[in-house]
Amino acid sequence: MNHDPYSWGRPSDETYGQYSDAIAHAPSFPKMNTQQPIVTGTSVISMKYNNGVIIAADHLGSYGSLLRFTDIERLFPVGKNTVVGISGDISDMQHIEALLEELETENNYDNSHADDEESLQPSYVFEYLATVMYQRRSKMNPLWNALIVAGVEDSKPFLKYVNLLGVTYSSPTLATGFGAHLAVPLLRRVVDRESDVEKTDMQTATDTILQAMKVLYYRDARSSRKFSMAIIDNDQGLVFNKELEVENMKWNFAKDIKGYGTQKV
Amino acid sequence: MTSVGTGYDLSNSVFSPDGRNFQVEYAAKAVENGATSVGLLCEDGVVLAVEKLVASKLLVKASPQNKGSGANTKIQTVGRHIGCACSGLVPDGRHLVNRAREESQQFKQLYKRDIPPVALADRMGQYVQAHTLYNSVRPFGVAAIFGGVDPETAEPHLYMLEPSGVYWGYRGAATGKGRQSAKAELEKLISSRDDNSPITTLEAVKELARIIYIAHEDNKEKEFEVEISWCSREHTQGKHTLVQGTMLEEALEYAKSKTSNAQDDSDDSDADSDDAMQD
Amino acid sequence: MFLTRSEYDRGVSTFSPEGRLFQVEYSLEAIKLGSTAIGITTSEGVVLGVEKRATSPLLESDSIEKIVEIDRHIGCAMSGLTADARSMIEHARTSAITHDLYYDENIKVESLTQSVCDLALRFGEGAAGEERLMSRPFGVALLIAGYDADDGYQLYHAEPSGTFYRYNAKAIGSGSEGAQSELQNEWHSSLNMRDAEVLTLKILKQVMEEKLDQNNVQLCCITKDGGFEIYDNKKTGEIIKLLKEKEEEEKTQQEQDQQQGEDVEMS
Amino acid sequence: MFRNNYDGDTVTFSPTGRLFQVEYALEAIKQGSVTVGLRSSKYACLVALKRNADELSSYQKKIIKCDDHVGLSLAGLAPDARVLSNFVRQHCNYSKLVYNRELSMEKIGYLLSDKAQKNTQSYGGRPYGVGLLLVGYDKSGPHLIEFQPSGNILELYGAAIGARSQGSRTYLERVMDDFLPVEDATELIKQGVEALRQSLKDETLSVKNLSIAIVGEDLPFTVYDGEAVQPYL
Amino acid sequence: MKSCSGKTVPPPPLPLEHPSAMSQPIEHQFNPYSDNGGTILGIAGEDFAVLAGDTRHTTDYSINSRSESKVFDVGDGIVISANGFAADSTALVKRFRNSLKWYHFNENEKRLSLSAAARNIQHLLYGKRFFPYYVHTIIAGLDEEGKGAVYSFDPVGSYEREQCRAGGAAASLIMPFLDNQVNFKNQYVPGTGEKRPITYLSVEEVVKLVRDSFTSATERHIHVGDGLEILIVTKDGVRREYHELKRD
Amino acid sequence: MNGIQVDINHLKKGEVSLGTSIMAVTFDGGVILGADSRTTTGAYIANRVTDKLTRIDDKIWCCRSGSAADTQAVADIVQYHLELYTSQYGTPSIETAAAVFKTLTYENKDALSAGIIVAGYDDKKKKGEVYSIPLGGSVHKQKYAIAGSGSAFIYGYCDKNYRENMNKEETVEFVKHSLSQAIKWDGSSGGVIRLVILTESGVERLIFYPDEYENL
Repeated sequence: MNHDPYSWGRPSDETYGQYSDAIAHAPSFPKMNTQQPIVTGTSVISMKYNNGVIIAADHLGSYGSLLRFTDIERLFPVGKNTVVGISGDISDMQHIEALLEELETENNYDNSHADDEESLQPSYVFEYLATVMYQRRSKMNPLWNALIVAGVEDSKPFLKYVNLLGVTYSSPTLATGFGAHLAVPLLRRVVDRESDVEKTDMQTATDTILQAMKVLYYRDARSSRKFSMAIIDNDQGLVFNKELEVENMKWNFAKDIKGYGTQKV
Repeated sequence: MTSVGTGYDLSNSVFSPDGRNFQVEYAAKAVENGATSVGLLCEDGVVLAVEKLVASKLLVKASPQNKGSGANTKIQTVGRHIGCACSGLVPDGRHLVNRAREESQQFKQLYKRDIPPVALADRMGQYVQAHTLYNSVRPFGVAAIFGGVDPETAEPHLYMLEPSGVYWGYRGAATGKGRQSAKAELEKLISSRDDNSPITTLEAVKELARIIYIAHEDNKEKEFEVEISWCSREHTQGKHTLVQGTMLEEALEYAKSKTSNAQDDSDDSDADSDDAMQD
Repeated sequence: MFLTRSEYDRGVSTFSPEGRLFQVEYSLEAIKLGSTAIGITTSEGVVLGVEKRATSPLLESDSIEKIVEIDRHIGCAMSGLTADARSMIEHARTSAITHDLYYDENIKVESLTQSVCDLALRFGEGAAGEERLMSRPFGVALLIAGYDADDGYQLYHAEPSGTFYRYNAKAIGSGSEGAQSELQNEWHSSLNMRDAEVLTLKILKQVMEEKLDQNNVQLCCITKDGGFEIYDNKKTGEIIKLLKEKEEEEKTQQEQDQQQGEDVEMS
Repeated sequence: MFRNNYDGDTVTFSPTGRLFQVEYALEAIKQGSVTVGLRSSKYACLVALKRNADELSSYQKKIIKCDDHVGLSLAGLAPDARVLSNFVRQHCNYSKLVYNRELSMEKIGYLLSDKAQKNTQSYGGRPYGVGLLLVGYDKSGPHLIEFQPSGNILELYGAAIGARSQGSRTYLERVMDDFLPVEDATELIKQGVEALRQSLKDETLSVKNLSIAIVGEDLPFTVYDGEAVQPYL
Repeated sequence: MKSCSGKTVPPPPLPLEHPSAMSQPIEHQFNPYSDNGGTILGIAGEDFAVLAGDTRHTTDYSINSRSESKVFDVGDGIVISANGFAADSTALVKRFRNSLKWYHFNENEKRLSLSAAARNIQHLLYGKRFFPYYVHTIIAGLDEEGKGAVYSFDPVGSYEREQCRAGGAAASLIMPFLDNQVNFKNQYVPGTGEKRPITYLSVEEVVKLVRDSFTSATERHIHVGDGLEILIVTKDGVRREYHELKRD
Repeated sequence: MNGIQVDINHLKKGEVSLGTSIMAVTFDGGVILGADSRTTTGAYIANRVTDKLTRIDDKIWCCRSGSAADTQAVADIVQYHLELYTSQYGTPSIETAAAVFKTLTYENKDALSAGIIVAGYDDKKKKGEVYSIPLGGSVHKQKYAIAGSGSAFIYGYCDKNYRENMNKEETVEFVKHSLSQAIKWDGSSGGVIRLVILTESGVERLIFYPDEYENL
């Protein structure tokens, strides 16, 4: 209940939010916010396995069709058992990176258990990011990204997705952007149901992710050969490899392809 | 204090005819009655230590279960790399550090680097000084010693900020009830060293524990604990960290052995109501 | 005593050395100057009764409103600076209909009382951290009576300090001390509505300076089915008649007792 | 006539560096009825004596739930406790909504401390006139925190505040080693009730005036009132 | 959004003006909504109510997740689901849970009745009348007399108590089937031409209807499938059933 | 996130644009910034001897591309911030300068069209650093950076010819060659080639006229 008599008989702020007088002070031009991404990062792909999760993303920052920046890291470790993978606009990604850093700093404040019981967990990081993403979209000023939060919480793999609309979902395999179309079917061949996670070991999962990264490099025109892969394992903790490249590609069959139909020479 | 009771000491922001700002002096009194804090600038970092008076047997104390610290922590962190130890009104110290954290965050947002201790000292000095200018607020009843390693230059810095808003850089700083003996010890320690054998943080941890023990001697009847934290270039990668576990135990052992003649373990658990705000 | 008090009784936000807030305590005194109001709960309903002190024969006694409806299921009686009560009542009514608007149900009597008390607190920080609204506490107390499905018939006493207690029977105002001890003697859980009405008037009569009639008292009741209802003069008159009969009865009974030569202790 | 000039507001230090208004606020706690808190390695519990205005009135609520994992008991000005408990509720709620995280007891303590401190440094307000005992169970186990109007917070194994609470405190100190390892919730409550008894004067504990709350790992914060406290009398 | 005629039409797009000084108009369109598919269904029985939803979560032609629950037991014997734009759905359910929590604080742990919940949700929805939650909301539970109840809401808060209601992607496929099977529309007593009298269905019958509805919808709608979660509210509490649906 | 189209031309009518070729290159002992000198309004060359290399601090400079007005305003504000910084905390790092640029361009990305390269020589670290801040306001630390409309034509050339640890003379040649190619193929770039060399010893300016660079 609001005790200010002025507000009695009006719609309550709790339910309807504060009355906005913005319309009365509206400028003659509307304010415009991010309506398109500029420098962008492509897919992030990820999957669960029986003792953790794997997440991977390449190093490219595209500027339209120009492959402008080739050494961008898009996987960000938070705390000891969380990695956030970010695709979409790179300036917004850097903004999120700063938010995550603040989140970590603040978690250490007034927290004598910051290193163990009260350390940051993937679900905390995810809920925070999801809240930020949804709030920004609701202000019509989105952070133009799709994120995957991967980690291990209470010894169980954690994997969730949120995008610029604030839409969230969870699945044993997740990918953003192009990866949702190209990689997910490949990943689902190994892990389709939650019950498949139990049957999949780290090696199988790693192989599957590497395979998917290769296909993405074959088929995504905005992808790069270099990529990073992070494994968050319940026993080994975070294993972060930033120096990977797509390997063992098959191009040889190209020599047998001649013309586009009946041509033989 | 000649002008006490003449009315010029009743309000903040008022000068007495002899040009003093009494409320600030009174605030300093709160600091002088508070538990002792010390800080030492070392070759490779800084070390802070505080005396924690144990007002009651029922307080959750440092124990192996809570990793030698855990509950009722007094030394606080600003950003990742600066530590702050306060003497005086403990809640005021929290207010101060909360503000410092805001400054640190704001600095980092704009300049993309951790705030250097000198910049923090400057900004906090302004904030504390502003609390001596208005009669709608009171000055801070704390003195804060803070220090850390500037990540950009890798140099250690130590500052002490007082209720008036004045701050200076120190090689060794002490404030609170036992400041006199603590200062004397710090001076002895620093003058015993020269450039060829600079004091290291590892040594300082032990020495500060000892100094807290000595500073506590005027206040013997009260039970106490020592809390120590450090920022070391090598040992903590510049991060501000509480000294815990065996390292803390060793430091306390050292302190006790050096002051053994004056050690007594009598508990006195009655909280002193006059000191309710102090600790 | 008075001297030490006077130093700490100016501001609403100054503690005395014993940790008391005198301004708030003084506001409670204001109620003791007000006319008496009584509330009694029974298993069938709640009765509220007030003394209507007409300060002048020229005053239209009907216009003295010391019992008001808050919602169909809640009514309240007041004592003290009744002017202060107006904004509390408006607030209470707003709370009640707001709750109805947002939840399509009657507000609980306790919640309503809490809401009124939260307003009373606003000489300081609000319960949800809102800014301070007034520079002094209210000088009025309310007896809030009502019915809800969860807790049945209830009677609350809301003080200017922002605290409230639930009562089986409560008297406030100038005659409250005598009235309350009378209630403590007379109240029991098997009272019916008629008993409560008569008891209310009986006690009012004892503490009123004027002679009690249907013009200088007012009664109301809240029942589950009938809701809030103020008694008209006729109905009040009937109860007064009943009270008189009862008194007569008791008198004769007493006389008989005395005639029997037994010691009777007056209460 | 002695006249203390330094105790009229919260923005004036006395010549010895004291804040009298804050100290007076601490006195307000002693006006309230006693409440006791204690914790073992598994549970934390509150026990409180409720007061009533007179025979026909109900008893004043002493224990307030703030979230599934935390609650508090109060001694002093009840309306101030309402403000503070709502504050704790809001922050617990915010933490849950934004971080999907139960607010740790340590952070709750510091939040209260910071809120109370504000009231002691600027003109026009007053310190809160209430002391609180907060119990909760978070990821690092059970906790008991005492909050004072000065903004001081203490984490304790056992605490008692309110009228004549010294008796309870002395008792708790004496039996501390007994209740710390207690594994059974009922046992801990019994110790709490016994501690509370040490602070009683004329009152006798009954189902009407005793209020109990407990919280633990698999036990969300639960308040026992009325008949539910019968087993502990 | 329901219009007075009862037709469902989407909310108008938010107009964004462009400064005329621009050499050419630039598309400044950020569409804050998307459709995440899925369908939900609530049916009230005599002393029970069910609320069911599939677990497929989609964007366009992609299946984002095969196992995303969208029907929730929020306590007090209330189950809720908001189907449509998933972010709004999550936000609405979160706010309702929150509202429920504060109701318990403020009303002394009182149980929130289903009718009160419905009114509360109306205000949550209508509060965003000009930037609506793009969802079809259904809640189910028992009313004060212990009878099964289902309330359904349009995106801006218009609500109604009903015997049954389907929402989301396959609502138009399921609803006519329910009209026929729950409310016995177009059913006649054989030989007489009289309408078949309406009787309550048992839990078993209702669960069968629900499963049939979803298997059929899965066949005919690409945004429905994978899994079916049914929450059943009785006086004893809320029970959950899960059944596989086709994953193609 | 469907088709990505980058609109670098959302200029207002009549707005002066730095359709540009700019670059900055680190080398052994310092950093070199380079730019053409053409400013256009549509197809009209509003200024043919523009200086697009702007001083922010003694040894922190930037190359500006995009709207002339926007980039000048941003550069001025950054300069103000860094002056304030210097007076309080001493010389800022190049990263800090880049961060201030980023804050301004990121927070106002809808109002600004500015693609900036920040480059400087760090006297403490004894080396040069280059940060590229493209349109959206992201920051990218690079060994060398190219930007502006003309840069599109020299990505290949630069990638092939850049070497780490070049000396100053080699680097001047590299920049000169790169920009001459950009100017050759980009209609919005032209005029003279300006260079600023930041090293331990200070700031040095060089200028090359069409006659010199066209026939390299």
